[in-house]
Amino acid sequence: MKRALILLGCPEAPSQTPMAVYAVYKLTKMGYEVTVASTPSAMKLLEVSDPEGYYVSNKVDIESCLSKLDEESYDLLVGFVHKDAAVSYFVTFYHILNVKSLAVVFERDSDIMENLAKDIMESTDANVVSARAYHNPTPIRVKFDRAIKHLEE
Amino acid sequence: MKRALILLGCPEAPSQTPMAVYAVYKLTKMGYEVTVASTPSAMKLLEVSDPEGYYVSNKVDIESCLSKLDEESYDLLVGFVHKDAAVSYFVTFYHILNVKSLAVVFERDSDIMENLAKDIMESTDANVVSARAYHNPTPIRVKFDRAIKHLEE
Amino acid sequence: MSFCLETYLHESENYQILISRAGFKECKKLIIDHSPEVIYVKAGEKILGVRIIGIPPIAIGINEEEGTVTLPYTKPCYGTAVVELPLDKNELESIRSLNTK
Amino acid sequence: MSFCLETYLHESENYQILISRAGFKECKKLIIDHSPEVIYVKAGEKILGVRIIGIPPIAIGINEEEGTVTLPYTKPCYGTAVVELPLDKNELESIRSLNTK
Repeated sequence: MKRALILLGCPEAPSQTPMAVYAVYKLTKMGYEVTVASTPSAMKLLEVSDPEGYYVSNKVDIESCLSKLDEESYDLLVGFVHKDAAVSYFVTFYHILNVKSLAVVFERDSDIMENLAKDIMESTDANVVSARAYHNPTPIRVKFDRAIKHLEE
Repeated sequence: MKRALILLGCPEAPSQTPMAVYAVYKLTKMGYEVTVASTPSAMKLLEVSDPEGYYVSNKVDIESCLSKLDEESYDLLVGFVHKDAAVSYFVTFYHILNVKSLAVVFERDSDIMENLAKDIMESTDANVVSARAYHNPTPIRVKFDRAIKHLEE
Repeated sequence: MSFCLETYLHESENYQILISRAGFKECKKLIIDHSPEVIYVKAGEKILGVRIIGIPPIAIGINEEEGTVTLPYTKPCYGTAVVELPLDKNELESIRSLNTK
Repeated sequence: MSFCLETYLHESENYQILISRAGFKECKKLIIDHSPEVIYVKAGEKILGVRIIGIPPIAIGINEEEGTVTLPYTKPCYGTAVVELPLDKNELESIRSLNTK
Protein backbone atom coordinates (compact mmCIF):
# COMPACT_ATOMS: atom_id res chain seq x y z
CA MET A 1 0.00 0.00 0.00
CA LYS A 2 1.24 3.48 -0.85
CA ARG A 3 2.05 5.58 2.20
CA ALA A 4 1.51 9.35 2.43
CA LEU A 5 2.77 11.69 5.14
CA ILE A 6 0.90 14.93 5.82
CA LEU A 7 3.00 17.48 7.66
CA LEU A 8 1.13 20.14 9.62
CA GLY A 9 2.52 23.47 10.76
CA CYS A 10 1.64 25.56 13.78
CA PRO A 11 -2.14 25.25 14.21
CA GLU A 12 -2.62 29.02 14.25
CA ALA A 13 -4.23 29.14 10.80
CA PRO A 14 -7.98 28.42 11.11
CA SER A 15 -8.11 26.44 7.88
CA GLN A 16 -5.27 24.07 8.74
CA THR A 17 -7.20 21.48 10.79
CA PRO A 18 -10.17 21.37 8.37
CA MET A 19 -7.80 21.10 5.38
CA ALA A 20 -5.82 18.37 7.16
CA VAL A 21 -8.96 16.23 7.59
CA TYR A 22 -9.86 16.92 3.97
CA ALA A 23 -6.40 15.93 2.70
CA VAL A 24 -6.44 12.69 4.72
CA TYR A 25 -9.89 11.93 3.29
CA LYS A 26 -8.84 12.57 -0.32
CA LEU A 27 -5.56 10.66 -0.12
CA THR A 28 -7.22 7.72 1.66
CA LYS A 29 -9.79 7.55 -1.15
CA MET A 30 -6.89 7.51 -3.60
CA GLY A 31 -5.53 4.40 -1.92
CA TYR A 32 -2.89 5.86 0.37
CA GLU A 33 -2.31 4.85 3.95
CA VAL A 34 -2.09 8.33 5.44
CA THR A 35 -0.15 9.48 8.50
CA VAL A 36 -0.38 12.99 9.92
CA ALA A 37 2.70 14.45 11.65
CA SER A 38 2.08 17.48 13.82
CA THR A 39 2.71 19.27 17.10
CA PRO A 40 0.80 17.97 20.14
CA SER A 41 -1.66 20.90 19.95
CA ALA A 42 -2.37 20.37 16.26
CA MET A 43 -2.96 16.70 17.05
CA LYS A 44 -5.47 17.57 19.78
CA LEU A 45 -7.30 19.83 17.34
CA LEU A 46 -7.50 16.91 14.91
CA GLU A 47 -8.87 14.65 17.63
CA VAL A 48 -11.54 17.16 18.67
CA SER A 49 -12.36 17.67 15.01
CA ASP A 50 -12.86 13.95 14.36
CA PRO A 51 -14.02 12.55 17.71
CA GLU A 52 -14.73 9.04 16.40
CA GLY A 53 -11.57 8.86 14.29
CA TYR A 54 -13.74 8.40 11.23
CA TYR A 55 -11.34 10.27 8.93
CA VAL A 56 -7.92 10.31 10.60
CA SER A 57 -6.44 7.12 11.99
CA ASN A 58 -2.65 7.58 12.04
CA LYS A 59 -1.19 10.52 13.94
CA VAL A 60 2.42 10.98 15.02
CA ASP A 61 4.35 13.68 16.83
CA ILE A 62 6.34 15.75 14.35
CA GLU A 63 9.57 15.59 16.39
CA SER A 64 9.60 11.84 16.87
CA CYS A 65 8.53 11.35 13.25
CA LEU A 66 11.48 13.47 12.12
CA SER A 67 14.01 11.69 14.31
CA LYS A 68 13.00 8.27 12.90
CA LEU A 69 12.53 9.37 9.31
CA ASP A 70 14.47 7.59 6.55
CA GLU A 71 14.70 7.95 2.80
CA GLU A 72 11.47 6.63 1.26
CA SER A 73 9.73 5.94 4.60
CA TYR A 74 6.73 7.33 2.69
CA ASP A 75 5.79 7.52 -0.98
CA LEU A 76 4.29 10.99 -0.87
CA LEU A 77 4.87 14.06 1.29
CA VAL A 78 2.20 16.76 1.63
CA GLY A 79 3.10 19.75 3.80
CA PHE A 80 0.91 22.61 4.99
CA VAL A 81 2.92 25.81 5.13
CA HIS A 82 1.84 29.15 6.53
CA LYS A 83 4.92 30.20 8.50
CA ASP A 84 8.66 30.42 8.04
CA ALA A 85 9.19 27.47 10.41
CA ALA A 86 6.92 25.29 8.29
CA VAL A 87 9.10 25.98 5.24
CA SER A 88 12.13 24.74 7.21
CA TYR A 89 10.31 21.60 8.30
CA PHE A 90 8.90 20.85 4.85
CA VAL A 91 12.28 21.33 3.14
CA THR A 92 13.99 19.13 5.75
CA PHE A 93 11.41 16.34 5.42
CA TYR A 94 11.66 16.67 1.64
CA HIS A 95 15.44 16.22 1.60
CA ILE A 96 15.36 13.24 3.98
CA LEU A 97 12.47 11.42 2.26
CA ASN A 98 13.43 12.16 -1.31
CA VAL A 99 9.96 11.30 -2.71
CA LYS A 100 7.33 13.20 -4.66
CA SER A 101 6.10 16.09 -2.60
CA LEU A 102 3.45 18.78 -2.50
CA ALA A 103 3.63 21.97 -0.45
CA VAL A 104 0.28 23.66 0.25
CA VAL A 105 1.00 27.28 1.10
CA PHE A 106 -1.75 29.45 2.55
CA GLU A 107 -1.51 32.82 4.20
CA ARG A 108 -3.67 35.87 4.71
CA ASP A 109 -1.02 38.26 3.41
CA SER A 110 -0.14 37.75 -0.25
CA ASP A 111 3.46 39.01 0.03
CA ILE A 112 4.27 36.63 2.89
CA MET A 113 2.53 33.84 0.99
CA GLU A 114 4.62 34.44 -2.13
CA ASN A 115 7.84 34.49 -0.14
CA LEU A 116 7.02 31.20 1.57
CA ALA A 117 6.25 29.60 -1.80
CA LYS A 118 9.43 31.05 -3.35
CA ASP A 119 11.62 29.69 -0.54
CA ILE A 120 10.25 26.20 -1.12
CA MET A 121 10.61 26.35 -4.89
CA GLU A 122 14.21 27.53 -4.60
CA SER A 123 15.26 24.69 -2.31
CA THR A 124 13.22 21.69 -3.51
CA ASP A 125 11.67 20.20 -6.64
CA ALA A 126 8.36 19.81 -4.82
CA ASN A 127 5.05 20.84 -6.35
CA VAL A 128 3.89 24.03 -4.69
CA VAL A 129 0.33 25.37 -4.62
CA SER A 130 -0.51 28.57 -2.85
CA ALA A 131 -3.64 30.56 -2.16
CA ARG A 132 -4.59 33.46 0.01
CA ALA A 133 -6.70 31.69 2.58
CA TYR A 134 -7.77 32.80 5.95
CA HIS A 135 -11.45 32.31 6.68
CA ASN A 136 -12.56 30.70 3.48
CA PRO A 137 -10.84 27.39 2.64
CA THR A 138 -12.27 27.07 -0.87
CA PRO A 139 -9.38 28.56 -2.89
CA ILE A 140 -6.79 26.35 -1.24
CA ARG A 141 -9.04 23.27 -1.38
CA VAL A 142 -9.59 23.70 -5.12
CA LYS A 143 -5.85 24.07 -5.76
CA PHE A 144 -5.07 21.10 -3.53
CA ASP A 145 -7.55 18.94 -5.47
CA ARG A 146 -5.99 19.90 -8.79
CA ALA A 147 -2.41 19.33 -7.60
CA ILE A 148 -3.20 15.92 -6.10
CA LYS A 149 -4.93 14.83 -9.29
CA HIS A 150 -1.93 16.00 -11.28
CA LEU A 151 0.53 14.14 -9.01
CA GLU A 152 -1.27 10.89 -9.77
CA GLU A 153 -1.11 11.28 -13.55
CA MET B 1 -36.88 15.30 19.20
CA LYS B 2 -35.01 17.99 21.10
CA ARG B 3 -33.45 20.61 18.86
CA ALA B 4 -30.14 22.37 19.58
CA LEU B 5 -28.71 25.39 17.77
CA ILE B 6 -24.95 25.92 17.72
CA LEU B 7 -23.98 29.47 16.92
CA LEU B 8 -20.50 30.03 15.50
CA GLY B 9 -18.57 33.28 15.47
CA CYS B 10 -15.99 34.55 13.03
CA PRO B 11 -13.90 31.54 12.02
CA GLU B 12 -10.66 33.30 12.91
CA ALA B 13 -10.04 31.18 16.02
CA PRO B 14 -8.30 27.92 15.02
CA SER B 15 -10.18 25.85 17.60
CA GLN B 16 -13.66 26.97 16.52
CA THR B 17 -14.24 24.55 13.62
CA PRO B 18 -12.86 21.52 15.51
CA MET B 19 -14.90 22.44 18.62
CA ALA B 20 -18.01 22.93 16.45
CA VAL B 21 -17.72 19.38 15.08
CA TYR B 22 -17.11 18.11 18.58
CA ALA B 23 -20.15 19.93 20.00
CA VAL B 24 -22.41 18.60 17.22
CA TYR B 25 -21.10 15.11 17.93
CA LYS B 26 -21.70 15.35 21.69
CA LEU B 27 -25.16 16.90 21.42
CA THR B 28 -26.23 14.41 18.74
CA LYS B 29 -25.18 11.55 21.02
CA MET B 30 -27.30 13.16 23.75
CA GLY B 31 -30.34 12.92 21.48
CA TYR B 32 -30.47 16.41 20.04
CA GLU B 33 -31.15 17.23 16.43
CA VAL B 34 -28.35 19.76 15.96
CA THR B 35 -28.24 22.73 13.58
CA VAL B 36 -25.14 24.91 13.14
CA ALA B 37 -25.65 28.60 12.27
CA SER B 38 -22.61 30.40 10.92
CA THR B 39 -21.16 32.73 8.33
CA PRO B 40 -20.62 31.32 4.82
CA SER B 41 -16.85 30.97 5.45
CA ALA B 42 -17.32 29.15 8.74
CA MET B 43 -19.74 26.83 6.94
CA LYS B 44 -17.17 26.07 4.22
CA LEU B 45 -14.61 25.26 6.91
CA LEU B 46 -17.11 22.82 8.44
CA GLU B 47 -17.69 21.20 5.06
CA VAL B 48 -13.97 20.79 4.38
CA SER B 49 -13.54 19.46 7.91
CA ASP B 50 -16.23 16.82 7.48
CA PRO B 51 -16.19 15.99 3.76
CA GLU B 52 -18.68 13.12 4.00
CA GLY B 53 -21.03 14.95 6.38
CA TYR B 54 -20.49 12.19 8.89
CA TYR B 55 -20.78 14.51 11.89
CA VAL B 56 -22.59 17.66 10.78
CA SER B 57 -25.81 17.40 8.80
CA ASN B 58 -27.73 20.64 9.36
CA LYS B 59 -26.08 23.93 8.54
CA VAL B 60 -27.76 27.31 8.10
CA ASP B 61 -26.57 30.81 7.34
CA ILE B 62 -26.49 32.87 10.51
CA GLU B 63 -28.30 35.86 8.95
CA SER B 64 -31.19 33.90 7.49
CA CYS B 65 -31.40 31.83 10.68
CA LEU B 66 -31.68 35.03 12.71
CA SER B 67 -34.31 36.59 10.48
CA LYS B 68 -36.57 33.51 10.79
CA LEU B 69 -35.91 32.82 14.47
CA ASP B 70 -38.85 32.60 16.88
CA GLU B 71 -39.20 32.01 20.58
CA GLU B 72 -38.46 28.32 21.29
CA SER B 73 -37.52 27.46 17.68
CA TYR B 74 -34.85 25.41 19.48
CA ASP B 75 -34.63 23.80 22.91
CA LEU B 76 -30.97 24.60 23.52
CA LEU B 77 -28.63 27.35 22.34
CA VAL B 78 -24.86 26.88 22.38
CA GLY B 79 -22.76 29.82 21.22
CA PHE B 80 -19.03 30.02 20.55
CA VAL B 81 -17.73 33.42 21.51
CA HIS B 82 -14.27 34.83 20.91
CA LYS B 83 -15.05 38.34 19.71
CA ASP B 84 -17.21 41.28 20.71
CA ALA B 85 -19.54 40.67 17.73
CA ALA B 86 -20.15 37.09 18.88
CA VAL B 87 -21.33 38.41 22.27
CA SER B 88 -23.87 40.60 20.47
CA TYR B 89 -25.09 37.70 18.33
CA PHE B 90 -25.29 35.27 21.26
CA VAL B 91 -27.18 37.72 23.47
CA THR B 92 -29.59 38.52 20.62
CA PHE B 93 -30.27 34.83 19.85
CA TYR B 94 -30.66 34.22 23.59
CA HIS B 95 -33.30 36.92 24.00
CA ILE B 96 -35.27 35.82 20.94
CA LEU B 97 -35.19 32.08 21.71
CA ASN B 98 -35.66 32.31 25.46
CA VAL B 99 -34.41 28.74 26.10
CA LYS B 100 -31.59 27.22 28.13
CA SER B 101 -28.30 28.43 26.76
CA LEU B 102 -24.57 27.90 27.03
CA ALA B 103 -21.90 30.35 25.93
CA VAL B 104 -18.46 28.87 25.27
CA VAL B 105 -15.93 31.69 25.50
CA PHE B 106 -12.38 31.14 24.31
CA GLU B 107 -9.68 33.64 23.65
CA ARG B 108 -5.90 33.81 23.65
CA ASP B 109 -5.80 36.88 25.89
CA SER B 110 -7.22 36.31 29.36
CA ASP B 111 -8.37 39.93 29.93
CA ILE B 112 -10.34 39.97 26.68
CA MET B 113 -11.74 36.55 27.52
CA GLU B 114 -12.95 37.69 30.93
CA ASN B 115 -14.60 40.78 29.48
CA LEU B 116 -16.46 38.74 26.87
CA ALA B 117 -17.70 36.35 29.58
CA LYS B 118 -18.69 39.24 31.86
CA ASP B 119 -20.70 40.95 29.10
CA ILE B 120 -22.69 37.75 28.55
CA MET B 121 -23.30 37.13 32.24
CA GLU B 122 -24.52 40.69 32.75
CA SER B 123 -27.06 40.52 29.97
CA THR B 124 -28.35 36.93 30.04
CA ASP B 125 -28.99 34.03 32.43
CA ALA B 126 -27.03 31.70 30.16
CA ASN B 127 -24.43 29.29 31.45
CA VAL B 128 -21.00 30.60 30.57
CA VAL B 129 -17.79 28.58 30.38
CA SER B 130 -14.52 30.18 29.42
CA ALA B 131 -10.97 29.04 28.86
CA ARG B 132 -7.84 30.49 27.41
CA ALA B 133 -7.62 28.52 24.20
CA TYR B 134 -5.68 29.19 21.13
CA HIS B 135 -3.74 26.23 19.81
CA ASN B 136 -4.74 23.60 22.31
CA PRO B 137 -8.49 22.87 22.46
CA THR B 138 -8.33 20.64 25.56
CA PRO B 139 -9.18 23.22 28.27
CA ILE B 140 -12.26 24.44 26.45
CA ARG B 141 -13.33 20.92 25.47
CA VAL B 142 -13.17 19.74 29.08
CA LYS B 143 -15.22 22.72 30.30
CA PHE B 144 -17.72 22.24 27.49
CA ASP B 145 -18.18 18.56 28.44
CA ARG B 146 -18.80 19.47 32.08
CA ALA B 147 -21.25 22.25 31.26
CA ILE B 148 -23.26 20.12 28.83
CA LYS B 149 -23.49 17.31 31.37
CA HIS B 150 -24.64 19.80 33.98
CA LEU B 151 -27.30 21.28 31.63
CA GLU B 152 -28.88 17.84 31.26
CA GLU B 153 -29.16 17.20 34.99
CA MET C 1 -41.63 45.11 4.19
CA SER C 2 -41.34 48.23 2.06
CA PHE C 3 -37.77 48.89 3.12
CA CYS C 4 -34.86 46.55 3.84
CA LEU C 5 -31.73 47.84 5.51
CA GLU C 6 -29.44 45.25 3.90
CA THR C 7 -30.64 46.05 0.40
CA TYR C 8 -30.48 49.75 1.14
CA LEU C 9 -26.85 49.57 2.29
CA HIS C 10 -25.94 47.59 -0.81
CA GLU C 11 -27.76 49.75 -3.31
CA SER C 12 -27.74 53.27 -1.96
CA GLU C 13 -24.96 55.68 -1.18
CA ASN C 14 -27.24 57.94 0.78
CA TYR C 15 -26.04 56.93 4.24
CA GLN C 16 -23.15 57.66 6.55
CA ILE C 17 -21.01 55.20 8.45
CA LEU C 18 -20.03 56.98 11.67
CA ILE C 19 -17.70 54.20 12.85
CA SER C 20 -16.94 50.66 11.72
CA ARG C 21 -15.18 47.51 12.95
CA ALA C 22 -15.79 48.73 16.50
CA GLY C 23 -16.99 47.20 19.76
CA PHE C 24 -20.67 47.21 20.69
CA LYS C 25 -20.28 49.49 23.73
CA GLU C 26 -18.27 52.07 21.83
CA CYS C 27 -21.01 52.12 19.18
CA LYS C 28 -23.74 52.51 21.78
CA LYS C 29 -21.96 55.49 23.32
CA LEU C 30 -21.47 57.08 19.90
CA ILE C 31 -25.18 56.71 19.05
CA ILE C 32 -26.16 58.33 22.36
CA ASP C 33 -23.67 61.20 21.97
CA HIS C 34 -24.55 61.78 18.33
CA SER C 35 -28.34 61.76 18.47
CA PRO C 36 -30.75 64.47 19.72
CA GLU C 37 -33.25 61.73 20.65
CA VAL C 38 -32.45 58.17 21.74
CA ILE C 39 -34.83 55.25 22.12
CA TYR C 40 -33.97 51.81 23.52
CA VAL C 41 -35.11 48.58 21.93
CA LYS C 42 -34.96 44.85 22.69
CA ALA C 43 -32.26 42.65 21.14
CA GLY C 44 -33.56 41.08 17.93
CA GLU C 45 -36.19 43.78 17.34
CA LYS C 46 -36.86 44.17 13.60
CA ILE C 47 -36.03 47.62 12.29
CA LEU C 48 -36.15 48.31 8.54
CA GLY C 49 -36.54 44.58 7.88
CA VAL C 50 -33.43 43.55 9.79
CA ARG C 51 -33.09 42.23 13.32
CA ILE C 52 -31.05 44.57 15.48
CA ILE C 53 -28.12 42.73 17.06
CA GLY C 54 -26.58 43.68 20.38
CA ILE C 55 -26.79 43.80 24.14
CA PRO C 56 -30.15 45.18 25.29
CA PRO C 57 -31.27 47.82 25.83
CA ILE C 58 -29.96 48.75 22.38
CA ALA C 59 -29.73 52.48 21.70
CA ILE C 60 -31.22 53.78 18.43
CA GLY C 61 -30.72 57.45 17.59
CA ILE C 62 -33.39 59.62 15.99
CA ASN C 63 -32.84 63.04 14.47
CA GLU C 64 -36.30 64.44 13.76
CA GLU C 65 -34.99 67.65 12.16
CA GLU C 66 -32.61 65.90 9.73
CA GLY C 67 -35.05 63.01 9.27
CA THR C 68 -32.44 60.35 10.04
CA VAL C 69 -32.08 57.26 12.20
CA THR C 70 -28.75 56.06 13.64
CA LEU C 71 -28.33 52.39 14.47
CA PRO C 72 -25.76 49.67 15.16
CA TYR C 73 -25.06 47.10 12.48
CA THR C 74 -23.09 43.97 13.45
CA LYS C 75 -21.40 41.28 11.35
CA PRO C 76 -19.62 38.28 12.92
CA CYS C 77 -16.22 38.99 11.33
CA TYR C 78 -16.33 42.77 11.06
CA GLY C 79 -17.62 43.82 14.46
CA THR C 80 -20.13 46.61 14.85
CA ALA C 81 -20.63 49.69 12.69
CA VAL C 82 -22.88 52.67 13.31
CA VAL C 83 -24.97 53.73 10.31
CA GLU C 84 -27.02 56.93 9.94
CA LEU C 85 -29.57 57.03 7.15
CA PRO C 86 -32.52 59.17 6.04
CA LEU C 87 -36.08 57.94 6.65
CA ASP C 88 -39.68 58.95 6.01
CA LYS C 89 -41.57 60.52 8.90
CA ASN C 90 -43.87 57.51 9.31
CA GLU C 91 -40.92 55.11 9.36
CA LEU C 92 -39.35 57.21 12.12
CA GLU C 93 -42.64 57.01 13.97
CA SER C 94 -42.80 53.21 13.74
CA ILE C 95 -39.23 52.94 15.07
CA ARG C 96 -40.11 55.30 17.93
CA SER C 97 -42.96 52.99 18.89
CA LEU C 98 -40.43 50.22 19.69
CA ASN C 99 -39.04 52.20 22.63
CA THR C 100 -39.00 50.10 25.79
CA LYS C 101 -38.20 52.88 28.24
CA MET D 1 24.39 9.05 21.58
CA SER D 2 26.38 10.49 24.47
CA PHE D 3 24.85 13.94 24.10
CA CYS D 4 21.35 15.07 23.20
CA LEU D 5 20.67 18.70 22.36
CA GLU D 6 17.03 18.61 23.48
CA THR D 7 17.92 17.19 26.90
CA TYR D 8 20.82 19.61 27.21
CA LEU D 9 18.63 22.65 26.53
CA HIS D 10 16.10 21.43 29.08
CA GLU D 11 18.58 20.57 31.81
CA SER D 12 21.50 22.92 31.46
CA GLU D 13 21.80 26.67 31.70
CA ASN D 14 25.22 26.66 30.11
CA TYR D 15 24.13 27.94 26.71
CA GLN D 16 23.25 31.22 25.09
CA ILE D 17 20.27 32.04 22.91
CA LEU D 18 21.50 34.65 20.44
CA ILE D 19 18.07 35.23 18.88
CA SER D 20 14.69 33.55 19.13
CA ARG D 21 11.30 33.48 17.35
CA ALA D 22 13.09 34.61 14.20
CA GLY D 23 13.05 33.66 10.55
CA PHE D 24 15.41 31.04 9.16
CA LYS D 25 17.36 33.43 6.90
CA GLU D 26 17.92 35.94 9.67
CA CYS D 27 19.26 33.13 11.84
CA LYS D 28 21.58 31.91 9.09
CA LYS D 29 23.04 35.40 8.65
CA LEU D 30 23.54 35.75 12.40
CA ILE D 31 25.38 32.42 12.62
CA ILE D 32 27.69 33.44 9.75
CA ASP D 33 28.36 36.90 11.21
CA HIS D 34 28.87 35.58 14.72
CA SER D 35 31.18 32.63 14.09
CA PRO D 36 34.93 32.59 13.28
CA GLU D 37 34.41 29.33 11.36
CA VAL D 38 31.30 28.25 9.48
CA ILE D 39 30.48 24.85 8.02
CA TYR D 40 27.45 23.95 5.91
CA VAL D 41 25.40 20.82 6.41
CA LYS D 42 22.49 19.03 4.73
CA ALA D 43 18.93 19.50 5.99
CA GLY D 44 18.06 16.75 8.45
CA GLU D 45 21.69 16.07 9.42
CA LYS D 46 21.90 14.77 12.98
CA ILE D 47 23.94 17.01 15.25
CA LEU D 48 24.09 16.31 18.99
CA GLY D 49 21.32 13.75 18.59
CA VAL D 50 18.87 16.10 16.90
CA ARG D 51 18.07 16.56 13.24
CA ILE D 52 18.95 20.05 12.06
CA ILE D 53 15.95 21.72 10.44
CA GLY D 54 16.18 24.35 7.74
CA ILE D 55 16.90 25.22 4.15
CA PRO D 56 20.17 23.67 2.96
CA PRO D 57 23.02 24.42 3.00
CA ILE D 58 22.47 25.07 6.72
CA ALA D 59 25.18 27.16 8.39
CA ILE D 60 26.67 25.86 11.64
CA GLY D 61 29.13 28.10 13.48
CA ILE D 62 32.25 26.80 15.23
CA ASN D 63 34.41 28.76 17.66
CA GLU D 64 37.52 26.66 18.26
CA GLU D 65 39.00 29.08 20.80
CA GLU D 66 35.88 29.31 22.96
CA GLY D 67 35.05 25.65 22.32
CA THR D 68 31.48 26.39 21.23
CA VAL D 69 29.10 25.48 18.41
CA THR D 70 26.34 27.81 17.16
CA LEU D 71 23.31 26.29 15.45
CA PRO D 72 19.72 26.96 14.42
CA TYR D 73 16.91 25.37 16.38
CA THR D 74 13.40 25.40 14.90
CA LYS D 75 9.99 24.66 16.42
CA PRO D 76 6.73 24.78 14.38
CA CYS D 77 5.04 27.42 16.52
CA TYR D 78 8.04 29.40 17.75
CA GLY D 79 10.08 29.87 14.62
CA THR D 80 13.86 29.57 14.65
CA ALA D 81 16.29 30.35 17.45
CA VAL D 82 20.09 30.42 17.36
CA VAL D 83 21.78 28.59 20.22
CA GLU D 84 25.47 28.68 21.15
CA LEU D 85 26.75 25.98 23.49
CA PRO D 86 30.07 24.59 24.72
CA LEU D 87 31.34 21.30 23.35
CA ASP D 88 34.24 18.88 23.74
CA LYS D 89 37.00 19.06 21.16
CA ASN D 90 36.10 15.66 19.65
CA GLU D 91 32.43 16.63 19.37
CA LEU D 92 33.47 19.77 17.49
CA GLU D 93 35.56 17.57 15.23
CA SER D 94 32.65 15.24 14.43
CA ILE D 95 30.44 18.23 13.57
CA ARG D 96 33.19 19.62 11.33
CA SER D 97 33.24 16.34 9.43
CA LEU D 98 29.64 16.99 8.27
CA ASN D 99 30.73 19.95 6.16
CA THR D 100 29.48 19.65 2.58
CA LYS D 101 31.49 22.50 1.09
